[in-house]
Amino acid sequence: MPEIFTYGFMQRAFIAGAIIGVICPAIGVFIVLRRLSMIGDTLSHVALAGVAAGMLGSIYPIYSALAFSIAAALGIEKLRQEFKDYAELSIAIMLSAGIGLATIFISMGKSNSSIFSYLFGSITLVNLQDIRTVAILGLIIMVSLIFLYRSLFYITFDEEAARLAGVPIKRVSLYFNILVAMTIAVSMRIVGILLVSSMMVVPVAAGMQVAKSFKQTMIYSVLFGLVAVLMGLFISFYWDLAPGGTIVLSGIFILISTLLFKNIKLKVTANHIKATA
Amino acid sequence: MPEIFTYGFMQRAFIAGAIIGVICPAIGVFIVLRRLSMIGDTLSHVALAGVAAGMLGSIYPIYSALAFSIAAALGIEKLRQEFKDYAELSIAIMLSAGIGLATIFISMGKSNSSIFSYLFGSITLVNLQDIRTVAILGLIIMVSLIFLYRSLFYITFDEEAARLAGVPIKRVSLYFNILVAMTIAVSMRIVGILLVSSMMVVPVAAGMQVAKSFKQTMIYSVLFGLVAVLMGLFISFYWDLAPGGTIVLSGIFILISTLLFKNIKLKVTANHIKATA
Amino acid sequence: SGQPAESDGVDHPPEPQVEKIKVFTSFYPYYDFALTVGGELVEVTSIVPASTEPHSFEPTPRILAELEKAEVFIYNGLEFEPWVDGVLELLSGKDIKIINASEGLDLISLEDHDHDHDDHDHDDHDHDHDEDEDEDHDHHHGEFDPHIWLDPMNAAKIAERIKDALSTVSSDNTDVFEENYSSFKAQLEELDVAFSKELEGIPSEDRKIIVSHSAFAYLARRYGIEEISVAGTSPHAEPTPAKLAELSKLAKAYNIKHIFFEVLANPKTAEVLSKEANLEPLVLYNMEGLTDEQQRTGEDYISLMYKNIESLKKALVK
Amino acid sequence: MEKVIEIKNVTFSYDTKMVLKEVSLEVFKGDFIGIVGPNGSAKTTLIKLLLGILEPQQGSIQLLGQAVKSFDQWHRIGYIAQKARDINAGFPATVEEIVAANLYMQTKPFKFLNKEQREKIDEVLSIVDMVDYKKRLIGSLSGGQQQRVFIARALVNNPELIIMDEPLVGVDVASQEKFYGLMALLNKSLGITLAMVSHDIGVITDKTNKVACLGNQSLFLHDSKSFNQTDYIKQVYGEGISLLHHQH
Amino acid sequence: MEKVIEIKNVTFSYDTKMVLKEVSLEVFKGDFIGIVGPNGSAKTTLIKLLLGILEPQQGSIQLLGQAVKSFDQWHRIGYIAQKARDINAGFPATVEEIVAANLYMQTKPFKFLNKEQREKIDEVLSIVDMVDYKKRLIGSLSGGQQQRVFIARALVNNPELIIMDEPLVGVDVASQEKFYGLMALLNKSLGITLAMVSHDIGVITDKTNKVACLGNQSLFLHDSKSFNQTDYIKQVYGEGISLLHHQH
Ligand SMILES: Nc1ncnc2c1ncn2[C@@H]1O[C@H](COP(=O)(O)OP(=O)(O)OP(=O)(O)O)[C@@H](O)[C@H]1O
Ligand SMILES: Nc1ncnc2c1ncn2[C@@H]1O[C@H](COP(=O)(O)OP(=O)(O)OP(=O)(O)O)[C@@H](O)[C@H]1O
Ligand SMILES: [Mg+2]
Ligand SMILES: [Mg+2]
Ligand SMILES: [Zn+2]
Repeated sequence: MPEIFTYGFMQRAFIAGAIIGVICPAIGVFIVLRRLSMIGDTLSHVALAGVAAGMLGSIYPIYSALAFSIAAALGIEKLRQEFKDYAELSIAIMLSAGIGLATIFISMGKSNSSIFSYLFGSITLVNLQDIRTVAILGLIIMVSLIFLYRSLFYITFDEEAARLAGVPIKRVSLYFNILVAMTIAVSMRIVGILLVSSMMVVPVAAGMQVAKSFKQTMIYSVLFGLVAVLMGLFISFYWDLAPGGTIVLSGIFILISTLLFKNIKLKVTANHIKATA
Repeated sequence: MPEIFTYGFMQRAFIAGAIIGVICPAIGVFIVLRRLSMIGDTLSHVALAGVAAGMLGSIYPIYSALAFSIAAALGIEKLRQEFKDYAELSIAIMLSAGIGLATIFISMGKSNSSIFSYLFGSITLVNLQDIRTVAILGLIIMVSLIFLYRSLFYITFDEEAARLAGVPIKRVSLYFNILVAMTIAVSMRIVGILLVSSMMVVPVAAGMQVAKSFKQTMIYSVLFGLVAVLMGLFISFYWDLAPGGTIVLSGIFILISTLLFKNIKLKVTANHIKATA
Repeated sequence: SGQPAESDGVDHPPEPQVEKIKVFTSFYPYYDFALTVGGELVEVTSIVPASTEPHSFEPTPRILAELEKAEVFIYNGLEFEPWVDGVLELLSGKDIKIINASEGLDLISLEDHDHDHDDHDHDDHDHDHDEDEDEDHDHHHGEFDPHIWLDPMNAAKIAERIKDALSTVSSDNTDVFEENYSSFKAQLEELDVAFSKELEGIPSEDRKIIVSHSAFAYLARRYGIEEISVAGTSPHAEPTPAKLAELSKLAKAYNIKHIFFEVLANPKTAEVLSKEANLEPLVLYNMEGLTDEQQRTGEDYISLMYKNIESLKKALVK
Repeated sequence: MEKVIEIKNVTFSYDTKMVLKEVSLEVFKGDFIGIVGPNGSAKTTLIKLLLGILEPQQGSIQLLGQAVKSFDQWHRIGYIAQKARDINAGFPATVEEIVAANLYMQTKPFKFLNKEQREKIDEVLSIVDMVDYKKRLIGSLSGGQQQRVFIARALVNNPELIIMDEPLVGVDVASQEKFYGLMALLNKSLGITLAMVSHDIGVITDKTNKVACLGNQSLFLHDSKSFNQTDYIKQVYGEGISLLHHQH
Repeated sequence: MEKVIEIKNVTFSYDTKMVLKEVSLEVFKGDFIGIVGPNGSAKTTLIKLLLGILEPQQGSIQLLGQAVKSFDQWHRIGYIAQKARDINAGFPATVEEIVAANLYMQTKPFKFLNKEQREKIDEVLSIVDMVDYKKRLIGSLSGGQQQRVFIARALVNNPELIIMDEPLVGVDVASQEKFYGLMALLNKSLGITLAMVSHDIGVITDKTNKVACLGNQSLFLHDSKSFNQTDYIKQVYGEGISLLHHQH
């Protein structure tokens, strides 16, 4: 057995990473196509406000963070209706509100430096309990996605037409938003916010480069997500680098490869046509 | 003179706030309409990577932060061409890359908790030197915006058509991106990143609710930006709250007011029509 | 001194004849020191309440307005409080005694502190930090480990400067401050002796502790302990897997049985290592802040330091 | 006869601008109604009201005997929007996936498309001559090709009523021909009710049995046979304008 | 005569799909050329090549005597895109602001519009009958109204060559009539060269002097007078299809 697998924490990292590497891109495809790419970043800042509020009100901070995140996700949906043509604006507004509240709560005292420990996890630090949580979350998400696949696809492509085709758009959107908020609030504490929010975006962007249908986009995104996690963990272990960052940069590396691959393919075809024409 | 104006630091806060309250929404109108609302957040995270890199390479961190921000702004522009139909995706990718690098650099040691001090300023702690910097930056930005107003408007509305109308879109985009990166990198250390990135978005969103033309959007956004700063500083002083967060929440308050105002206006007209019809 | 009743100045009936000296400190330890030295003659305010996470902390205008009336201001320096530059500027030119606690102390540079765990040559911890080759001040930012207050003798030096400052502000009460200071100093010396004595006789190869975040370099240096930290001085830095693996190997190699974590920091690192290398977790207080619990039970610098001795003893005495 | 659409005294305004004033309209099962009128005469607005996308300030609208507000049988209605082509060109979905999406009510969550459904998709795609493009990404099609995909999507559910807002915009002559052939088939043989907005007055009066003229906030319903195009043009656009398509 | 457009042996493919093969075309000053062809016959592609939005894999293209690659006098060319209406409906700009934007080359950075320019804007807006909508937000206009604004925008610069990709899509009859009247004026009196894609074969052959037929990766140039519509339809779409607009 190679050294990397002899450590319990690395074994756990591989398991947790594989789960995150599958669920985040799967849910991320819908997030990106709904133009909510930055929702991870926003919800994590809102969660910070939630933790601070929990500390102020002597509520268990994880609960208040979760409550804040879900409220924010619903708020974003509401704002999205006001800013139909600029979906990402609703995210930016919620981000501002989130950090604004967080700084005020923090300056009101009580919250201490442990506030950040509620936000930052690390993939190498997960324990069995964490894996169980992530696995359950993953299961809920995967089942929901299979169940909602068609309706989410339609809503994402064309909300109006989806409504007319009989998709209960309000309910589906609501459920999806809660799912996203839960994913972020729960898993950021376990594997770190960087990993969750990046995994929702970077593999999807890479997948969109090579896919020739929506289904393929889904498959490639998940595949790239998995590869990024595995590659990142290996590199991180053998080159002594921070695991979260390394996984994300592996994802970026995959993305750049797909971009190059696509552009080179275009060039080659062009030359081929030139040569044969 | 009311108590609030007797303090030198409040006087300086009002001056710096007024400048930020004008330049950020002015530049923000173009940012929001180009669908880059989250660029502030992304560039600040990239700047963090820059600071960490500077510490590793023994370069003065402010310079490396600025260099990283500008490189990121240009990278976003490049990615935007690959993801034409999902402009905000380029922002999300750059954010991931930024934090990814930052965590790796930070874990490579040397840098310590002081790294964050390069990102956070506070509007109540600006000195005369800071005000001079912000004022010069503000001047550069305002002159640039007046100079580029027409071309930016056209590029933002319809890039292809702008090119055909003779707008040098590459050069204008480049210059604009550098301007944005500079604004963020320079002012975040002075007044805090929260203020800079929120002021670029929230007043613009409010302005878009009431404006009836592009020019009005510009005017209202700046107006709302100014009001948010003044209101925020007053409230922060008299209610003893963190100034940055209070200013941002004042902006959010203005935004919600415009949204309500608009919806109520619609309702009233509707009822009026019902009554007279 | 530093008993619960005293550390909570609010409980005292106001003594009308004495105008209390307004002292502002950046965060907890200096609050404790100032209150101990000043006693009933001072009114101490900690700007960062119970050590809120310092990097996102923004002082409110109210506290800045009050700060303008301050007579003494004490802060740590070494970039520990990012907002302090602005505050100092605000106070410049005012008639106020400013104490930069880290000034004049023997500082530990972060570069030395960046342990190379492959060669464990302890002697390099005894080298003289005064020979500070690098005088380039442009380049000063964050070069030194800021956790100075965890060396009791540093605490004594800082307390002395607080005493001097208070005496200048209120020369009538010099005697009181002198007296408070000497009793505090005595306590600190007692503490110092306790540390040395309790850890006496431990062979140098056993004087190794693993901590979750590197906050104990000064304490470690003073008592000839080697601090091996999982994360750097930035609490957000993620431990690398290689580092975790190395630490677990080290723990086995040196027969280390315990890992220290701080109440205010992420306990997960400690948890993982304790599993991986079979380490028992112990708490070591860094006093960047007090928890609600600690405030309620009236803990302070001295009492928590004694708890640290107990923990260290448990880990080091085999 | 069964009323498929019933609009009663509907008034609608955008902000302060009234675009429809006490408009009424009845469409019966088997009708093919053409909706004509100058740009900005509220044709699209009328359709959006029909579909519940907009709500009238006054009056009532019923679809298939049910109030639009509480209508929930949208799968019985096919719709082709004027702005259907305003989709994000980068959206990674194939023609087939988009058409299949409209089968939402007929597919169980965990099931793939069955053979019958796949055949149905092929059928509607061949009606619009796009079977060969089944696996292509929507963004890689020409403007007219995209429009045809949306026509196919509206047909896939075997709707009882099809509402079309300028469906033939940018569609080439041969396909238009084919489309009208299909409409006649649907309308006459299958009894499907059709409502279609068009600027092609000549063709629309020829193909439909009723024409609704919009203009000046009002709606006038004509029988197609008695509908006099030249009169209409004069009335709506003023004297001196001849019907373009009849000039050459 | 002066060549306004010169396409020589141009070949273009999307990915592996060739859509134009060794196509050549010359358009002279004063020509009004119609470009016709079924959906997907590369009409829009040809225009994008002309405007340098796409680059040919082979062959050369010249505009006003200059290679497109290095062309820099875009203000001499007006363009109405097929997708012009795909603008963000929420963009807060008025009709006037959008038309004025095209005056970019004529306005100094720090100057407001002068009287002459404002009059020019009014002029082009009245050509498309949209003066009353000058202060309206673009997103609050009907589909056809938006299209008219983009026509006005193309005209505001007094271009020497106007390239139009289905500009009349969704525009009502009266405005179409008016538009063709204007085109005749621009073309005949002012000598402006026009190139226009349309599916309205009947009208286009009537109004233009040349017709370029696209199909099967090739381009055939006809003189409008000798262009036989029925033959064309048969040739391109096959037998059995009659010209729709001539049916009734
Ligand atoms: N969202 C809106 N806000 C304000 N006014 C609007 C809005 N949408 C449409 N209008 C106005 O309402 C009127 C009717 O618009 P509608 O889109 O229904 O016209 P239409 O008959 O479909 O025109 P077209 O033939 O151009 O498609 C127009 O004058 C238009 O300017
Ligand atoms: N971005 C693209 N990627 C791949 N193929 C494309 C792309 N754009 C167009 N095509 C294909 O190239 C061919 C020509 O497209 P083009 O848009 O030029 O047609 P057109 O003649 O303008 O059609 P229409 O009348 O429908 O507007 C079509 O078969 C289309 O599917
Ligand atoms: Mg319409
Ligand atoms: Mg086309
Ligand atoms: Zn610390």
